[in-house]
Amino acid sequence: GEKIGLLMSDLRLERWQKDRDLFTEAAEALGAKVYTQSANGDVTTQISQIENMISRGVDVLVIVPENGEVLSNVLAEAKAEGIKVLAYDRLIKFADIDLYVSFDNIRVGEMQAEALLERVPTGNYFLMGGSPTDNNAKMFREGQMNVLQPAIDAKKINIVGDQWAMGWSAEAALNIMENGLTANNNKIDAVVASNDATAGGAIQALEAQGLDGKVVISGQDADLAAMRRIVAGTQTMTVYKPIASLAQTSAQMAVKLAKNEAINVNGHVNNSTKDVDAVLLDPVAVSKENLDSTVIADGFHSRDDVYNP
Amino acid sequence: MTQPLLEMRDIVKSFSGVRALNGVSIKLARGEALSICGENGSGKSTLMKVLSGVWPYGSYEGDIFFEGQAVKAAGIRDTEALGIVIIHQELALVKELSVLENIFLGNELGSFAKLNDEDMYRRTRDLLKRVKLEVSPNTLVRDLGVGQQQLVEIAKALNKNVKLLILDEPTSSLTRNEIQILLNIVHDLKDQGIACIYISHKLDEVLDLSTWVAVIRDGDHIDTRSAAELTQNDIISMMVGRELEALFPREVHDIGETVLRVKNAHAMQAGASIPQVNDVSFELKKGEILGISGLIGSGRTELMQCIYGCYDGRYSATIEMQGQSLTIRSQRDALAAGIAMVPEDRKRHGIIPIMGVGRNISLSVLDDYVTYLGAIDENRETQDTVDYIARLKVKTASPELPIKNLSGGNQQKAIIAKCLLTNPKILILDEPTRGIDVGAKYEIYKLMHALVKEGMSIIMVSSELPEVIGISDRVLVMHEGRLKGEFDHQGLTQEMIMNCAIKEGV
Amino acid sequence: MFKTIKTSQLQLLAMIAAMTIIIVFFSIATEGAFITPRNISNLIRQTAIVGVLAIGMVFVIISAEIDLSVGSMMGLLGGVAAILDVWLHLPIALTILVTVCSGLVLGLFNGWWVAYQRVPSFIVTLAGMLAFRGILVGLTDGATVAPTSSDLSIIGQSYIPSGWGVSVIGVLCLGLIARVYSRRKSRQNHGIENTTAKFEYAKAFVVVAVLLILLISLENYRGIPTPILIMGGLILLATYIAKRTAFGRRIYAIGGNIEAARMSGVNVEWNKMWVFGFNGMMVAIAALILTSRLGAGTPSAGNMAELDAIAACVIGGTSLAGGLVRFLVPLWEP
Amino acid sequence: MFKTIKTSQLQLLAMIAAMTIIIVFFSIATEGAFITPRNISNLIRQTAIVGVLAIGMVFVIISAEIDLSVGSMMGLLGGVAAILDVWLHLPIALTILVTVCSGLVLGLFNGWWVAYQRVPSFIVTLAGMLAFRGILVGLTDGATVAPTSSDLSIIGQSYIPSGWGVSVIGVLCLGLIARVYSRRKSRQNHGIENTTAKFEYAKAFVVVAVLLILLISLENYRGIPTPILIMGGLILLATYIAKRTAFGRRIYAIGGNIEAARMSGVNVEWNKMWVFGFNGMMVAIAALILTSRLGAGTPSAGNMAELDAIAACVIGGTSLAGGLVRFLVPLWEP
Ligand SMILES: Nc1ncnc2c1ncn2[C@@H]1O[C@H](COP(=O)(O)OP(=O)(O)OP(=O)(O)O)[C@@H](O)[C@H]1O
Ligand SMILES: Nc1ncnc2c1ncn2[C@@H]1O[C@H](COP(=O)(O)OP(=O)(O)OP(=O)(O)O)[C@@H](O)[C@H]1O
Ligand SMILES: [Mg+2]
Ligand SMILES: [Mg+2]
Repeated sequence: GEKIGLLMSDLRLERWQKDRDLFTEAAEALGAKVYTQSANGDVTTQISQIENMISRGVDVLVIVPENGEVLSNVLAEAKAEGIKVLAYDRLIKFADIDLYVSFDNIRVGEMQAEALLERVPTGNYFLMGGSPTDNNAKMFREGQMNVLQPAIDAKKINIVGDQWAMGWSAEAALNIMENGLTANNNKIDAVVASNDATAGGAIQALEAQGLDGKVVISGQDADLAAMRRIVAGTQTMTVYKPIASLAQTSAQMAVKLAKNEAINVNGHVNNSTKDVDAVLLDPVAVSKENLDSTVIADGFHSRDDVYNP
Repeated sequence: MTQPLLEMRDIVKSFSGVRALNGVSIKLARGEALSICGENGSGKSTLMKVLSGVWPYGSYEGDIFFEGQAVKAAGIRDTEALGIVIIHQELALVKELSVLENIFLGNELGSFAKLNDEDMYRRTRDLLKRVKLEVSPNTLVRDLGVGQQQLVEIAKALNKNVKLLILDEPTSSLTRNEIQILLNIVHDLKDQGIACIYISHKLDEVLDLSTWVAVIRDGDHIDTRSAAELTQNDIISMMVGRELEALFPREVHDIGETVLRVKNAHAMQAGASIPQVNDVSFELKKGEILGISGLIGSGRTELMQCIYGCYDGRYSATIEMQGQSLTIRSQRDALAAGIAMVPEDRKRHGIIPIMGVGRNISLSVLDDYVTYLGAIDENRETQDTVDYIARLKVKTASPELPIKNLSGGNQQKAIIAKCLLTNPKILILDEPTRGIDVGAKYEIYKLMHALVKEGMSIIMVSSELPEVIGISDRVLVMHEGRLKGEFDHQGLTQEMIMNCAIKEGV
Repeated sequence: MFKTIKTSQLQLLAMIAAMTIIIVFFSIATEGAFITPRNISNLIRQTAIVGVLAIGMVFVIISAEIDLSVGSMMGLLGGVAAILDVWLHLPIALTILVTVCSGLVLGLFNGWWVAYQRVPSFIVTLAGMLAFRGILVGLTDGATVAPTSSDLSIIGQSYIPSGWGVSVIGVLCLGLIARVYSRRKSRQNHGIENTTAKFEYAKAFVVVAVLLILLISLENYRGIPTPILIMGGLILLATYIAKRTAFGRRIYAIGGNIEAARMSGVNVEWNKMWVFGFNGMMVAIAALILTSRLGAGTPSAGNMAELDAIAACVIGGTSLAGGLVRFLVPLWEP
Repeated sequence: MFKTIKTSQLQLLAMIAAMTIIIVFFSIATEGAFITPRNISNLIRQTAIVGVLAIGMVFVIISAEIDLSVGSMMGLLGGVAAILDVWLHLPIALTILVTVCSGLVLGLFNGWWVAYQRVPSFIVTLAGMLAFRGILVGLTDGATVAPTSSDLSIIGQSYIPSGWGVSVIGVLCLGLIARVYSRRKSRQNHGIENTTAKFEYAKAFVVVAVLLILLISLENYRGIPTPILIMGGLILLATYIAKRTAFGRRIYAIGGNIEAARMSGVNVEWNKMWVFGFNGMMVAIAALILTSRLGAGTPSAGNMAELDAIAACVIGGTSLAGGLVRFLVPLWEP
């Protein structure tokens, strides 16, 4: 069958382990063989792994780039060998890639901000960004600001803090939130957290002040811990990106690329080299109300896990 | 004295308020040798460190003139450029480098980009021949014994452009033969018009070599006199401030039955199959001082290490103590069995430099002071260490002073105190009086006699023949790892020991 | 008869000066927010984890070794604590016990390789750094283990009730003054000259003053944070071990000159192994505080924490060269 | 006349055995993919960056210091190179020159603090680690600087044309044998006893054979990768400095016994500072290779690379204690 090289940025996180399992399952069901490697968050390791995949003679490279801007040289080599490249979830810039499959990251940021604004139309907002070196973190912020800016201009809401949590670390978020609460005398009504890990850290700080459940806070990834917090009422929402559909779509596309079959795309994204064919999937905003019909119905988490920790 | 080569005037040097030198002046002309005598800690090394620039200009008071010029050295390189070369009391060799590399360190031959190893090799070989050291220039210094290292130091000094050579206790780790070699070298240098400053506790050498003898006591300059008009006893009384009745107090010991029996000791050099100790058996009796003599490298230290369980190559020995057979696999086993050892290489095996004197002394017996919760009873500990500091007359500003700041001789006394505190049945002393002044030596000898009277047994390895003869009840002589002879002290002479130590065959 | 050495006066002044500068600088930089009681409480609470790690690391460094695995080990042990609490619902006491024992075992394991197998500690703990992180990911499948029970939260997030705090600090201050007094007494008995009484009491007074100011600020917010109390207790314990026990003395000797220590009958291997064991327990306690603070065990927890811990030690005065400076907290030197 | 020691025979055997085992193991584990020429080319290309860092680090470690800042410094210098190339469009030669000089300056700066200000290298370079990373983020605003020019790509991604490679290796092999011969000759002339001719030539033969096998595999793919050629050249240079110059010898002395070195009139401070300077240049070269490979300067580049470099040194035989083992590449010992 077709050989697919799956290059993950960091398998140490729950999220990416799920991606790997779903992708491998779907691709092998289509008769392909998948080789997986994880760069554990290091760009040079990832490049080496791509080179090793090329010398293994794979047909398609499916890459979750650790840093999407540094793969131009190594992908030029892949191209020279006639290997197809699919950017998975994160865009790869400055390189001639064949396909980009992802959720719309700006849309994720918009959903987060919309959910909060709906519940707290006026008040003090605290922005808890993701890792300052992650391009996606900036796209989330862009989406958030798309929604928040009109309210700021209308003086309805007030941004009282704007910080980035290095490495998406919960501990960093906890310290940032503690200091933020101190600086504002606890007068914070909403926290725009970009993912569930940082939301978890921030909620610990809120809880210490008895503010958990009173301050609205967003998230992303639909981690199990976050689902439980949503049930408990301490986290307002998370953005669920049905990873299953991302993984399965990508697997199908990868096999098609390998077989040189035509692909239905629903958009184009410019990556500074060309307009890349893209398949952009829709994320889902999840709150207490719709969690049964989305996350649990999809089998992403079991009902038991979520409701009976 | 016409134009003196060197003049030091009223040198004062203090360490954090304590005066180590209190206005010392010396003078020296070309071709002369000046000996500096004084008790341990009297300030001899400090004076030489001032002269050689280790303590830079400004950190002391007083003036130094060399060849009529005032010397204001910022470091040792400045004085070396003038032709003042010093061999320090504590060896200053890099153990990881070879003999050749050490000798030329800082003065490498060749251009910036490329060393001239061939020339350096040839010169090193000549220098080694001159100091009669038979090792390859490429041997690593760490593989040499202390005495051999001392010879390398001398070769290194000879390699420099020297006008004034300072030797700070060069012979403390040498045996008679090497001392003779060294003395000859110094005589040669004098004849060539080179001046020497010589520091030693061995007064016969002092009188043999020097033109002048200067005596320092507690940092005070006592007097400088022509060597010709002095006897050993004059020097001693100037140093100590009183007369000593005899250099080696002889006392009759009440020798009992055998306490230690060593059978068939063998030791192989680490990483090779050259025997260092070859089938040695001997006995030690209760209340006896057993002297062990021999040339450097004859394996005496190794034999002691086998007994103390710290030889780091392959070795085997059957050891019986009071009739019971013992297995000693480590220093701890030895200490537990009642054997203590004062090691030969003080700096490497003896002291914990940054720890206080008192804590160094109590290190081996910490368990005795442990009360509740693993805590040390500091009261009792301080009591004991202060006692021993007083008993052995260790000269220190405080028991809390890091031991590295003590003079060499006083460090040695502190290590002996450490061993005594373990209250051993058998005390092994490897070169116990190395670098110790006559007064202190006398004290140590008296102490040894007192200990033996209390029922302790002592093994003393020593390269000083008068000491071996003067103190021991019985003397063993080693040669190339084998036991070559056994003598009673009665009627024993230095010649008898030397003959036995050098002679090949049975 | 003897004199004491007097470098510590300078040290004291330097510390006071440094503290003043830092406080003034941050007060200006944050327009006064820095010296609010709440912010002081935050600040010292946030240093508790690194502080506890540094306590163990100091011992390792004094014995002239290094431990690069503490960050990963803290992550792993934090994960273990979370699993015990969240998945297995063990009672809190058991969770603490198992975690601390695991820390001890991991530490001893590191130490065994270093001491008995003579593998350089750098290599052993570098391997540990990778391995522990790997085990953590394996155990949790990369997932965040949450939410922890409210019992576990006490360790990292609670405060000591007012009255208690006052008494703890009171006892500390009295103890300190008593110790200064008894030490002077014993020195006098042995004929060692004392530094001037004025100076020693001035020093003790500064310590008492700092403690009281801290206490007042903390009481003004919510009381003494539990992790700070834990750290304080551990510092006292560590100071005690380092300065008053045979174990501490021996470690110091090993770091100073390992061969001489061996010649003096110190069981070098055993003591070294236990240094790592002790370090492991400290890491476990830090891990418990971390998990309690985060309310979760996460696979990336403790990343790079080894560097913070080492930096804290080095800046706090332990020299990497081993055993050069002996005090974790110079102010505590009595 | 004198004897030479023959431990190196064992060393040689051990190395050959270790290499064989590794090759066999990986060949099986990867179903034969391991020993394809292409994979060999990949493998040694991927070690080039750490290799170059390790060359500089070896000198630092031999002088009994440590440099924790190399990872951040490599990131910063890589960023500088990318900025020069991408934003300022400087010609490649100028980019290289400016980067290497910046490396030298940063290294000397570290070294100045260590040598003349006597701040422990651990602290200086830990501060450097944080500062350099901060400067990099400041310079680039946390963004990736890309794409680099095709000229810059040559450094990290190109191959030496076939003919050239053969001649380079050929010259190396001839040079090696000539050196063995001339050394034997000169030893004979000076009456130094030689190891048996058989052994010396056998050693040279093994080296030649390994080089040739490598050459053949590499030629079978695309030729010798440029970064490997750079690394090889630097290893030769470093070996030369370490073994044949006064600077190298003095560094050993400083690492072995700094007091003795000072007593022997070695300018300890100057030499130490230049060790860091040399290290800085090596970091700059590694940074150029890195940026060229990435085709970009990124703020996270070189993260943790200091640990890899130190590990490579430690495993490669330099003792952390400094100067215990003197061979950078045991096989190259002539
Ligand atoms: N760096 C130092 N700090 C503090 N005190 C010192 C230092 N160096 C030497 N001393 C003290 O200065 C005094 C003189 O020491 P010095 O080494 O000159 O004695 P010495 O005459 O050479 O003795 P020895 O015969 O034992 O070698 C001693 O009391 C010693 O403790
Ligand atoms: N680590 C070593 N490697 C190689 N040779 C060594 C080593 N240690 C000692 N030697 C050699 O072993 C021999 C015996 O050494 P040692 O000096 O300990 O004997 P000794 O009889 O105690 O002499 P002394 O105490 O008078 O110096 C010497 O020739 C010395 O060079
Ligand atoms: Mg002296
Ligand atoms: Mg000996």
